[in-house]
Amino acid sequence: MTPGERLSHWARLYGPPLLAFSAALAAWEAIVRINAIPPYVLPAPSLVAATLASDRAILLPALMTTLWTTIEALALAVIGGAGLAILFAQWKWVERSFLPFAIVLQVTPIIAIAPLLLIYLDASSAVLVCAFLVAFFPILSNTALGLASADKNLVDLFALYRASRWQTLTLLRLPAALPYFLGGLRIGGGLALIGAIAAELAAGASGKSAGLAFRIVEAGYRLNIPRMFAALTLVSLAGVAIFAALSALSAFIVGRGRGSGAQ
Amino acid sequence: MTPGERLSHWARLYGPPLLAFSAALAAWEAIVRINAIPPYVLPAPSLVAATLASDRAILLPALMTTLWTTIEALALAVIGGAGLAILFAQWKWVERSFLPFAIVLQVTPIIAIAPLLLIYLDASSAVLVCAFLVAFFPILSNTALGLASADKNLVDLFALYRASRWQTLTLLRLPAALPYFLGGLRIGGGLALIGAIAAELAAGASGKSAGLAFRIVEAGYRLNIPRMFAALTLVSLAGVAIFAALSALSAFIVGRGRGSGAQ
Amino acid sequence: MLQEVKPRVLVSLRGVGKTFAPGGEALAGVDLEVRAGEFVSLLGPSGCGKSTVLRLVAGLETASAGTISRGFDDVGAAVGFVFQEPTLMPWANVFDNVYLPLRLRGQTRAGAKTPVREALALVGLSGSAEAFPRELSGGMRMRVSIARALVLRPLLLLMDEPFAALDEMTRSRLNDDLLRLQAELGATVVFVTHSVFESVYLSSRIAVMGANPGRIIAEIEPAGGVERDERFRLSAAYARCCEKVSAALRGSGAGEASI
Amino acid sequence: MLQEVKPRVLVSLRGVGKTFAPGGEALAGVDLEVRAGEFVSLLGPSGCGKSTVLRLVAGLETASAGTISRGFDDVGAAVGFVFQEPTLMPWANVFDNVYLPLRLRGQTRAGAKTPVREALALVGLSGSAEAFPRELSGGMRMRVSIARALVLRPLLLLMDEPFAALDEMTRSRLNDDLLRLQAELGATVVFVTHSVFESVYLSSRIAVMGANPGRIIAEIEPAGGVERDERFRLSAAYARCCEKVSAALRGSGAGEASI
Amino acid sequence: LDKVTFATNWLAEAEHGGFYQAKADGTYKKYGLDVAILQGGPNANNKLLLATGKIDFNLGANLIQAFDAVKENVPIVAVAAMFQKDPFILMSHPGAGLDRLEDLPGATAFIGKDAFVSVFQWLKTAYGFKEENVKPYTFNSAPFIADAHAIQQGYATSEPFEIERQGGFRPNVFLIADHGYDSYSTTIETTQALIERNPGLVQRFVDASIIGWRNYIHGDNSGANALIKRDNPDIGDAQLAYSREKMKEFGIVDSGDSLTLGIGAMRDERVKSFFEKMTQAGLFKPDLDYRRAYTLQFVNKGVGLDLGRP
Ligand SMILES: Nc1ncnc2c1ncn2[C@@H]1O[C@H](COP(=O)(O)OP(=O)(O)OP(=O)(O)O)[C@@H](O)[C@H]1O
Ligand SMILES: Nc1ncnc2c1ncn2[C@@H]1O[C@H](COP(=O)(O)OP(=O)(O)OP(=O)(O)O)[C@@H](O)[C@H]1O
Ligand SMILES: [Mg+2]
Ligand SMILES: [Mg+2]
Repeated sequence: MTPGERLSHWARLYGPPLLAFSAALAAWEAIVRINAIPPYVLPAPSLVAATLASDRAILLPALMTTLWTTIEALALAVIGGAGLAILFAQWKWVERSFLPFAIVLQVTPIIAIAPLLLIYLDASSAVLVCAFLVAFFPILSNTALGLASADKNLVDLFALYRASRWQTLTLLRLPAALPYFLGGLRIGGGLALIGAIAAELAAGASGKSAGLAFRIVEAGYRLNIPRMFAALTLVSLAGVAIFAALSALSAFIVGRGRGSGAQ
Repeated sequence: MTPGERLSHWARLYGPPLLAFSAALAAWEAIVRINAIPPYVLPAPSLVAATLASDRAILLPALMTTLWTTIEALALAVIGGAGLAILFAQWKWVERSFLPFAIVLQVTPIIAIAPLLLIYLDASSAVLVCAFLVAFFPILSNTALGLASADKNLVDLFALYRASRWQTLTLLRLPAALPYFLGGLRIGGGLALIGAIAAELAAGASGKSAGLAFRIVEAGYRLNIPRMFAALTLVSLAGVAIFAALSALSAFIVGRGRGSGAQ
Repeated sequence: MLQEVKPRVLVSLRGVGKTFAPGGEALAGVDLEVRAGEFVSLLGPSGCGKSTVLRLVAGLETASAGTISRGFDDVGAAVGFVFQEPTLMPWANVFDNVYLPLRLRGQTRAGAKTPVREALALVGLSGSAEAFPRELSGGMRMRVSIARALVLRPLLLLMDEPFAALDEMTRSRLNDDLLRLQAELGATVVFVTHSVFESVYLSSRIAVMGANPGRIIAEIEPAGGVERDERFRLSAAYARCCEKVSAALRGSGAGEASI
Repeated sequence: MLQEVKPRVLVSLRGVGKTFAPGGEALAGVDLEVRAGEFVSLLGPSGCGKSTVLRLVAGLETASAGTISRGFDDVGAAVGFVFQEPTLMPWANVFDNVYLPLRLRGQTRAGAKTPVREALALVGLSGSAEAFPRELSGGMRMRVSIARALVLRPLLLLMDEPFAALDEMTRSRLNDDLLRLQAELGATVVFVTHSVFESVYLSSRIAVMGANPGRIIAEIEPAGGVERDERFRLSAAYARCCEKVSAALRGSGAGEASI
Repeated sequence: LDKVTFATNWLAEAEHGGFYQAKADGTYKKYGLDVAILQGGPNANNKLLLATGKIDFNLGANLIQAFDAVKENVPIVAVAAMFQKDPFILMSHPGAGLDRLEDLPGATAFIGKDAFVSVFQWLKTAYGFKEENVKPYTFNSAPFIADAHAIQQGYATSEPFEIERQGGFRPNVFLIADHGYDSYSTTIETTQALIERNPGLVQRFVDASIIGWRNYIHGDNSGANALIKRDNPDIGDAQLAYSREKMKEFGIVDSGDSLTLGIGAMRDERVKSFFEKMTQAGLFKPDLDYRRAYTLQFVNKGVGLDLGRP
């Protein structure tokens, strides 16, 4: 590609989203200015950006706390979700015995009893548990779907060659499940983040080691709505970054194995 | 099948989960009794069951409120998620322009700014919006994955026969996406429920029209931990019921079209 | 003054090359002209690029070099394509799979009943209209795919080894049916096969391809204007032509590898 | 006292029936015995149940009626199966696909290099070891599948129309290679084909199947003890046998449907 | 020094000032105590930490929760009441026809869940407030500011300050304690077990805290404010000053009985009166043995009165 072609390629790829985003921001700014909406109802994006810059000393450490929780929760969700899916695929009776527990764990709003959790765990562990519970099920569910999607004829082939359970898993079911798993991972990434935020709201630490959720609530309490939006913007940016990173990871993994997934 | 065979079939199918569940409950009861754990730290399952029975007049209406929110949120998530996935599949530039918004919407913890939502919406709409936002992304993501999974050769065939965009969608991409969509739906069902609970925590109404989250928080304030667990049990049961219903729906839909998904 | 009026050119490939990955040329310098009403067979060793040529003709692949011009889109001619694999919709039964091309043209299900039934009868699957693809044998799936290509009574038929998975009797019956249909419709056929006999029996022209890179190494015209029937199969012209095609194939580099 | 010692029975089907869906019998009353060292071909119209018989023999399908006994598991004989479709792992390249059976037996990749290379050379794919299935032509995919079945040098080979997608020259070369391998290994082969010529050339016994329901309607033994080579192809015995098989096939109900 | 942990009910603020004061100026140390102050938060339930023995003392917001503890057999006892008046207020926009408490029941009310299940139940019976009008208050006053015809709950010492700064108007403030809601507030709670095992320790903590409160309200509180700001960096000096000002103005800490009995004072009659009001509001059954919720063993001893009042 010539530099010119590359430029137009990039423009075609990133032009529309950038345009759409800029348009949305401009509209927001305009609405706020024209209607003179007070900042405690809806701050203009310019004000949010200014706050982001001025309050970075408070917001960035909070972002780190929240991001760290998110990453830990996602890692646990991957291990727990994919691991459970694999166990389920190996032994039907394990699935029949433990799938109900997995569902119960997922749908039980631990967030609602976060105060109780604090009896047994410290605040950051409680947050981690809550965020994990929100993120693990999509990974479990999608991986299970993927493991079951292995080509029936290939399953026959493996049976014929007397492949062990383990071999069938590693050489056939896992590669077949990969695209599904990656789809679940992309869902789980975002969920781990909002799970972390929701859990911080319910059980998070306050003060210095507090995450972004606390900063949002605190700012709301102080009616510092621009800071609230600045914190929110950081969360959104973090979420988009997580999604982009996971998408890139997916593309890399699938690209390496080429043709993975569809023939 | 003879009645005897049918019985043993059912026993094999439902035996393990029932056994596992009973064992878990028995262990819980035993631990509470042996260590004489006071009910305000951890109530025994028997006490929770008794509370469930005695407080049903308070808990059941709250369950209905929460369930209704969940169902509405899930319905919106299906329409929004699947609809957006379809739009994305139809026009690449729509995807490129709006996928970032979808991600931002998903990862922005609206729950954290639920108080502000109350400026524009009443409490139940605010809760609905939050629950919707938690549930819609898995459906969007999985449906998009499914729409893209259509057999390349079949896509060629449709192109060859000059199928319109709409025809390719309805006759090829949608049927191919069905199993993925149903997987996303099962994930979304549970998420709509915990989304509803989390949103009720953040912005939900109190009093007569309150959902289960309020009852849980109220029980917490009033130190009525057995009722808290009873409400929590209801949520879990509701979640399991939603999952079972969606699984049955999946089985029915896939069964009707037989062979759908894998050849 | 009498002048032979040549039928118009439907497809023409000039110096066409196709490169899938940098370094590996699948096709190079392919020249091929297909005129209306012709029955052109492509013959050549496995992997020499026959399917690729067919896909290029159909416009499903773009050439890396050379030019392709098609004359069938503007006349709105119906195209039928039998892929090398059956390519059926797994969620639809046999009837619906065959109904697909009609459905895409807005035909109602009721109106499609007769053509679909006829197409299924042609391939001997009248009894399996309600079956789903995964309940069919390999050969039956391929026959569904053939029925789907024929149901539109297309003016251009592209067929990629359609009969390879069929027994010889079904195959030869379908050979005759295909010729009859072609004559009825005045259709043009581009046909990939590995059977020298089949190609000679069916074709008005045979393009023999060679490998590395894929190209056309010979064009042979079996006796024209002769009725295709059992008598033709026993004729000396037929045997001679088969021998000629086989000789051309031997020069193509087929079957050269060994332990 | 000299007595002919018959080789032991590897597989025996007695009165085997197979019903997939209530009402439709795919197979009924199939009796078939395969002895060690035999080369048995299954021939019959499309959809008559050849693939099903092969899958029953391999134990991939359970019979709805009758009994199947297998003598190969207890001797630990290696089994190779070429499915009717290539059935390759899309995420693995050609080398890894062929390496699979060795890998499942604990062979290291380094140790597998020689046998995999040999198997690929046999099917003429030495140059494509690094390619992925979707980059191959239909015939090449099938050849990978054949290489995978041969790489174990199996004692029982089940092959479902392995050569249908190959050109005649590759096909006839592989015919000879297959016979040579069988002789070398003393292997037993059960082979599905639609080619009468191929079956007569290859087999020690041909089971001709009929449809509705699938059953064996004739067993024919081509001249035994004769060297399989070009001379055999031109011999009168060969032609007679082909005629006999064709006649049996004509009675099987193949190709009966029509427009 | 005896190590004890005291948990508050919210992020560090002036409403906890006395405890920080005792820590900052060495009063606790003088009484042989090494006190760690554990901040509360929007969703913390420190009462349960107290019940399970993870902490030694807890700040009780009002007596309702103490009665609840009796009802649920949670062995928690209130041993002192640092606030004679509950700072709970209702606010309305000035000039919107909501200038008297009697006007408020018809307005949209932003009420938090904890207030909803306690004070608001009494407001219903006492003044005819209606549940239908309630919208959730989640410690964010923006919805109230945006709706001129709404009312909102708050703390006398806290919300009006930010509302005045951000909303640009001075809200009408109704201190419910002055309208018949006679709960004690900011009680010190501990377990029955600790009272029995080590009453001396409890007494020392109560006495030191009383002195801390006396000094926070009437003395130099800059040391305490520094500690508060360390725990809760977002709180500003203006807010802290405003809170102390309001505590003085409304006599939150020091008024009525405390003027004679000393800060922390409690009397049986007042608890009884409050319990009866709550019974009428339907929160409790009249036969509840509410006396188990508190003890007068550690208060009414005139501690700190000798320090005088500036
Ligand atoms: N899974 C299945 N469900 C229902 N019917 C099936 C199934 N598999 C095979 N059949 C039926 O069984 C019959 C025999 O199938 P089989 O694949 O054995 O045929 P075949 O002889 O191999 O044909 P071909 O030469 O076309 O491959 C067919 O009529 C087919 O429709
Ligand atoms: N998507 C692809 N990527 C890379 N290489 C490809 C791709 N498709 C085809 N090829 C290569 O192009 C060549 C021609 O393939 P093609 O399918 O046209 O062969 P063919 O003549 O139809 O063979 P067969 O008789 O085996 O079907 C092959 O060498 C194949 O490896
Ligand atoms: Mg091909
Ligand atoms: Mg078959």
